[in-house]
Amino acid sequence: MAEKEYAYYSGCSLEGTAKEYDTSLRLVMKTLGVKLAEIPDWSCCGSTPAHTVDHVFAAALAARNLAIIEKMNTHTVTVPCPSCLTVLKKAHIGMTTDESFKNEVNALLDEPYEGKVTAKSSLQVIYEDIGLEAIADRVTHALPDLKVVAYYGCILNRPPDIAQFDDPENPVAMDKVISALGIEVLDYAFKTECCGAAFGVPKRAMVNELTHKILSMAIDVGANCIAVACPLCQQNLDLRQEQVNQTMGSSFNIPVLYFTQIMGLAYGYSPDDLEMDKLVVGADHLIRSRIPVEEYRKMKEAEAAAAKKPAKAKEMKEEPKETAKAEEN
Amino acid sequence: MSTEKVKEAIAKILPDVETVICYQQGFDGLHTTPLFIKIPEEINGLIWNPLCVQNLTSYLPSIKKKVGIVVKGCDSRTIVQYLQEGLIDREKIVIIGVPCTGVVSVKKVLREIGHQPVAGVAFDDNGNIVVKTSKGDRTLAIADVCPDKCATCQYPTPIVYDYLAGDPIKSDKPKESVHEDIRQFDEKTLEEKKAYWEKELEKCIRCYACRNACPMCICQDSCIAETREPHWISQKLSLTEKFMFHMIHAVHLAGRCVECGECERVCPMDIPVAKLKKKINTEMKELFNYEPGVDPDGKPPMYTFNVDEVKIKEHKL
Amino acid sequence: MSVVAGKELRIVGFLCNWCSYGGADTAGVSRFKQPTDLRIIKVPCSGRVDPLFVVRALLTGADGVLVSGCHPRDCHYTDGNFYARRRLEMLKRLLPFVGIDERRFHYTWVSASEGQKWQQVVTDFTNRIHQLGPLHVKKENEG
Amino acid sequence: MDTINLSNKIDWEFIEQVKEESGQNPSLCYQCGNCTAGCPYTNYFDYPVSMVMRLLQAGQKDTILNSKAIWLCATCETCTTRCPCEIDVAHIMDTLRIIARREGKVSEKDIKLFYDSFLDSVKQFGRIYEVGTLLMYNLRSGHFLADADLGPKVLTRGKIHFFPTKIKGSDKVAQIFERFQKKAKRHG
Amino acid sequence: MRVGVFICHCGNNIAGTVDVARVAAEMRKLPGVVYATNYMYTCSEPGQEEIKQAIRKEGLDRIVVAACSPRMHENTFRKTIEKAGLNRYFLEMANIREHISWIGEDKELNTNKAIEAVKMAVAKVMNNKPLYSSSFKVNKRVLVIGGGVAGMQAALDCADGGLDVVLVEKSPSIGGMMSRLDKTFPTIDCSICILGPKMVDVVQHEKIKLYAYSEIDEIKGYVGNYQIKIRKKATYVDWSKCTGCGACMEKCPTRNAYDHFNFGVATTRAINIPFPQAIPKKAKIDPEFCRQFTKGKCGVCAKICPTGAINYEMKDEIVAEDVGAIIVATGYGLFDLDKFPEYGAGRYPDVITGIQYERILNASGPTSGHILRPSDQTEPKTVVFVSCAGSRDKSLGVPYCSNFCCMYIAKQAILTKDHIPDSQSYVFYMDIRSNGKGYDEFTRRAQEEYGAKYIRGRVAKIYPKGKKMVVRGADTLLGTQVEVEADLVVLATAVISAPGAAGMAEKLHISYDTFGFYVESHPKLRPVETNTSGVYLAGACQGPKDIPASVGQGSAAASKVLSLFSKDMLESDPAIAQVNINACVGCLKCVKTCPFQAIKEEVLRNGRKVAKVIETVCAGCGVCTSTCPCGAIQLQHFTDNQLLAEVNAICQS
Repeated sequence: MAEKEYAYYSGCSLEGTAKEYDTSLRLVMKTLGVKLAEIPDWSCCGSTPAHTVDHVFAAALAARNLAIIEKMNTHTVTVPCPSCLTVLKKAHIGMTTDESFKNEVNALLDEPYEGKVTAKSSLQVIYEDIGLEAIADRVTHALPDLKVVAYYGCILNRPPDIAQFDDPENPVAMDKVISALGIEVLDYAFKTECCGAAFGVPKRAMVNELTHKILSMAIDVGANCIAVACPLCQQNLDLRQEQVNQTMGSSFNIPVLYFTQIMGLAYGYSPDDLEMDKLVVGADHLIRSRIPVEEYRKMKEAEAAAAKKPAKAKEMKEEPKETAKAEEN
Repeated sequence: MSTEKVKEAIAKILPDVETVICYQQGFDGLHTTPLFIKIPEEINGLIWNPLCVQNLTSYLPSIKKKVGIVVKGCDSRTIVQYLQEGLIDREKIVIIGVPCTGVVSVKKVLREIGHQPVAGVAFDDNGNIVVKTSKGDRTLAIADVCPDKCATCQYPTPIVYDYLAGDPIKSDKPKESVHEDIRQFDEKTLEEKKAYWEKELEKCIRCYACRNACPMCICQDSCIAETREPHWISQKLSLTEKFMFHMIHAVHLAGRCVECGECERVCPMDIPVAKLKKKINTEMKELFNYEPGVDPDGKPPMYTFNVDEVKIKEHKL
Repeated sequence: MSVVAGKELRIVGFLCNWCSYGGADTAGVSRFKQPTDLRIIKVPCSGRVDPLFVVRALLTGADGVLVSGCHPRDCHYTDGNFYARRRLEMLKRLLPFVGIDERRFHYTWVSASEGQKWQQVVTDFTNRIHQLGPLHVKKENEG
Repeated sequence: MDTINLSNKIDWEFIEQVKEESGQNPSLCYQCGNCTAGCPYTNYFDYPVSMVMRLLQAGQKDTILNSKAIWLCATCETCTTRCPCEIDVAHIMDTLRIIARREGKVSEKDIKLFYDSFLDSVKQFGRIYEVGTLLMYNLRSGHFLADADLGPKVLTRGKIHFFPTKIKGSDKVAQIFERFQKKAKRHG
Repeated sequence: MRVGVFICHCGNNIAGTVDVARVAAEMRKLPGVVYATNYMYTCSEPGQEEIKQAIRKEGLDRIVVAACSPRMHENTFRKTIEKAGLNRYFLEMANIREHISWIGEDKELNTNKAIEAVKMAVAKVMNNKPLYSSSFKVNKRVLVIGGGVAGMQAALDCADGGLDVVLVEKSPSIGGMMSRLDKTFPTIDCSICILGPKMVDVVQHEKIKLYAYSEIDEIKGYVGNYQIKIRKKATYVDWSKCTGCGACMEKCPTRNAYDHFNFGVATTRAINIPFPQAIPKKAKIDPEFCRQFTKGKCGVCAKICPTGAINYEMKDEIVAEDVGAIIVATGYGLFDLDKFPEYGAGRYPDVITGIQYERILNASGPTSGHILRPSDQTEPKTVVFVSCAGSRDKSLGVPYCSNFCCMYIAKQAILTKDHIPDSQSYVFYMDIRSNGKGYDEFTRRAQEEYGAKYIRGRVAKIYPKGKKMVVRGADTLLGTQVEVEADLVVLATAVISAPGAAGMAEKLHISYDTFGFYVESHPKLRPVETNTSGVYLAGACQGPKDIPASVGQGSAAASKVLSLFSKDMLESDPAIAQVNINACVGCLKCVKTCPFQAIKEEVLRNGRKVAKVIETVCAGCGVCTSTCPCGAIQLQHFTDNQLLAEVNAICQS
């Protein structure tokens, strides 16, 4: 298979608080045969704060990076952070659909952006470009204890006109990716509820409440692990869990993993490789059940064989019963 | 040379047909003119050489009886197109096809020899035409004095025939070359193109020779260029009316022009009238993958449609 | 003079009776404001529009020509607009070859209920023609 | 509540301004309330989103620009995604913040300060330097211990660098700031 | 030639933005125009009188009326000039209202445009020729497509009026949506109790020939003479033998077949009679579920059937019917739950649609009229109704109001309280639309007497929490977010056009709007006519409509057909193609392109081939005229010369 290549815009968070997202993503991409090309001297996309200043200014901070990517070999950039992704895509769409906006933005830049870059979230690349089959092919380990809910956060799929990926109300890409690893994924109604991370610092009471809602819904459906694709969500749900417990009187202790960390576990990387130690709420108890797929299969077969005989007898008994019942009616 | 083979073929079919249409020597060695053979004795009048340029098939739609006809590859396209349009009955035509390596443009030769009277013409074995005039012999490579259509000819062997006088020849011209001139012309700016046509069409004297020579101009006396019912154009000799006439000719030939080049051959004013039709042909090829006169079972694209047109995209404002 | 100098250009519209003429009526009934340049000729079907009408108009004084019919598949006469689509597309591709900007000729589909779309089509096409300016195919040689 | 005299208290210019800058037409809103219904922050807003839209339709400039709601919006795009009238509501909120900032009306000082600290870091280093941003924010806001409880957790796990990464082109990024400020000044 | 021009003010409609006097004055300058005037209301009785007077006094032989759209009044003025002795085709209209005065604001530009428009009309009328209709026989049978309440009403009225009716219904029973409803608003009448007798009338009427479980395959012809091909879909049960005893259904071992009649609230057998009152009461096999088809063996029903009616080899059958008019009553469709991902997109069993709830309420429904929620068959105590689930939602492509949801929600809230007295209903709404007789009182009763809580706002999200469904919405009047923990949620899903509506319109050559609803001839004055003569509309195929409106339209369409058939002969439109045999060169390209096969080859006595138009078949599209290279075939009233005259009038002035 020819190696796929993408420009890689990690974003500021992945250099700091979300280092483990960066590390695990790089490992997973390597396993899947994807080359991530570094973007020379990239800068911050401007994120939400820039958008409170001016539309053109905000687009310019993002477009500086797009202009750099445009000069690279590949014109497709993959972005793990949904916030960066939205900002880059908004700038791109604004500049490619409105000529005067483009000119205004380019006036603030040293190198103009011409509009040739396609930005995709890392989840989208894994789900669409690589595909579930290839994802499943590389699994080496089973994680039988994991019961995951996939939490996408508010802006990975929104607004649909910008995201152009998956369903904005009930996205399924992450669910399917994790399912493809052979891991149990539970239906979860709060996949896209906002956790409030953007206000983590200045409005902590508010954020704690929102986070509480999301965590309790996960517990309600029986999950023991939350998978995320956003550094801000992860930080919020994981780091603030204790803060939430204190302010809201709850007792959550549910690990919040990047979906790439979960993939890494299924691909046989060690917890250290995946920097699992950076989690505030540890996941060691879940990882302990990890077992090579081959062994797991044998184990299951043995279990099934043991259960088979009585089950079959039951089946045989039931069938005539049903016909009899049908005739009664 | 295939002359003998053509004669043989004519002799063979003559009992079965009323007339065989072919070529004979014209008023000088450079010109040929149609020959209608009804009895075997007339076969000797036939000539066959690269000066047999006319597209004789134009006679076919108006002839009721069974006839034989001698055609080159290019001429055969007209027959195919007639068949597609139901204008002739295949049963009533016996086709003697002659593979052709290219004909001679009399206009080009005359230009080369400075329009002197021609005393005689000969062809050598190296693909040259030797023109004798009072000022001596002039040897010209046929490839240099052929009509433009021969330079990109894709069908040196007739597409339909009952008898083939000679061995089939395959075209050695690349397919893309056929519409290269159109592509190149299209690259000019709108202003250049407009100026070009204004200059060219201004020359038109509305003699209708192009129309009369065109095998696909089937309207004959009913041509709307000369009626008042309907009154599409006036008889005024203005550029607008000249332009209109040529647009009518082009639009009426849309998806039908077999590129025989007769219109240009006969134009006394040297107007590149075939170009407009060829342009439409390029588009027909692109839009409907249709080429007039090559497939007897084809359907002229303007008289049919697809519910979903793959190549026609809705135009945005 | 047929156009108000400096304000209008000459735009001829061929509208099929069943869909687009009705659409223009709907736009009118709804009072959807439109530029005034367009002059409408009613035809029963877009399939009635001989491409030569368009040529004639462009050669004799129109700066733009608009043809509008029923949406494909919705033709009142079943197939008329299918023929129109082929003929008009052919013309659209021929025009630039003779030096006439193909943007001066537009064909589209507007149904009787699409008053708003009609307003948009007229407004956009008129703006386009104004951007292109007047077309003169050697008027000085007339006469 | 005061009676609003609609004859002279509708700020038509403001409506036009928002329309122009956001590219959205507030008249499309028919007040179904779907934005409010889905907004995760409604509980903290002084005016729910649908009310902000209504105030905008009524041209109540001061009320809007002084509201907390426009600063508490996190641009989570839920409203935009669900609006049946296809209004990009989040973008309108964005625009209202921009106008408020321009007019020096900031009802949520902390949020603005946080944003400013963030942007300062971008201007200085080209990227976000998380410790610096937090410290700067704490200094400016006077909340010296904001999220201090989280500090040890973060630090012990090596999640934050103590030193900023400064990119080579940080001056180029700073230039974007400067050009923008110049342009903003020119346009008053 | 003496042309008279009449410019209408249309009150202020035209005169407000067009200087009509100036238009008239300009017209007087035109060669050929001998008379031009302007008048307040040209279409009025005195206005028409003035035209007639002028024709007589001034000896006018061609008339141009500049007024509203010819689609409005062309016929009026044609009759006017005919009364004054002129051929009706010597009239041209210039549309200076819809196309000019109503859409342009600048009076000077409008006036100039009007002058031009009238000039064009004058140029055309001078090229007009007298045309004469011929008459043809009418086949006085009518086809009604769709056996819902509107179609049934139309069929009964036509049949009672003495016409032979062919009624085609695509599902196995007539009755349509109404047969699924429990009660009707605002009277709370039992729906099937009032519809049932009508259904029986239909099947027993000697003038009505019913094709149930059949679809229209092909429609050819024109008003007075349509040829219809009807596809009788294979039921795998010989209906001539089936007595409707239901033995097969009882014994059928497949119990999980999708129940179309109950909208999937319950399942049914692979062989089934859709509901007890079905008409015809005959069984049919659903091969998607039947084991004989899916597994190749079973045969239980064939063994059990006392009359040996089962035939697994049955194939679709095509039958031909000739009729003179068609009434289209194909009804509507409903949005599926999958349109609402934020409401679970069908993942949550206790979020259902209004029509499904209707089946749950119904005594002959799957729960025998006990309200039990689908997930666990328990009685819901809190029921939330969400109106406008898709309606008035541009983002879902349904910007229009679905017309009757407000009313049936009120009804369902009332019925819920009736069934479960200790229940509480909540209704999320944007506006309450209840503008029929007794309707508003009804929605008030739901609130005042039955205690339904009406909450003004949309619902943003529905999600499960334990056994409850949490409905999160807004109360815009309170200005807050609100949540209801519900046992059952009912979505009033949007009314959309019937599946296949567009395809049917194409077969009928009628137009439909962006949403697939059929377009009437005139929104005010010709509400059941279409632009294709002989085709009429009834019921919700034209737009969302409640029962009384549908029934009313059914009757209206029937009366249109009865009046059409009151004459034995119809007049043909003479604006058809005509061949000038002197100019025709016999290339017969027109034969190839004619959409109606209305042109054939004719051999003249001298042996020359020419084209010949079959007058009764030609529909007047003019495709032939633009195909003919020599202009020999001309569509009358839209000839090359007539259209060229218009082009020249604009381009060469």
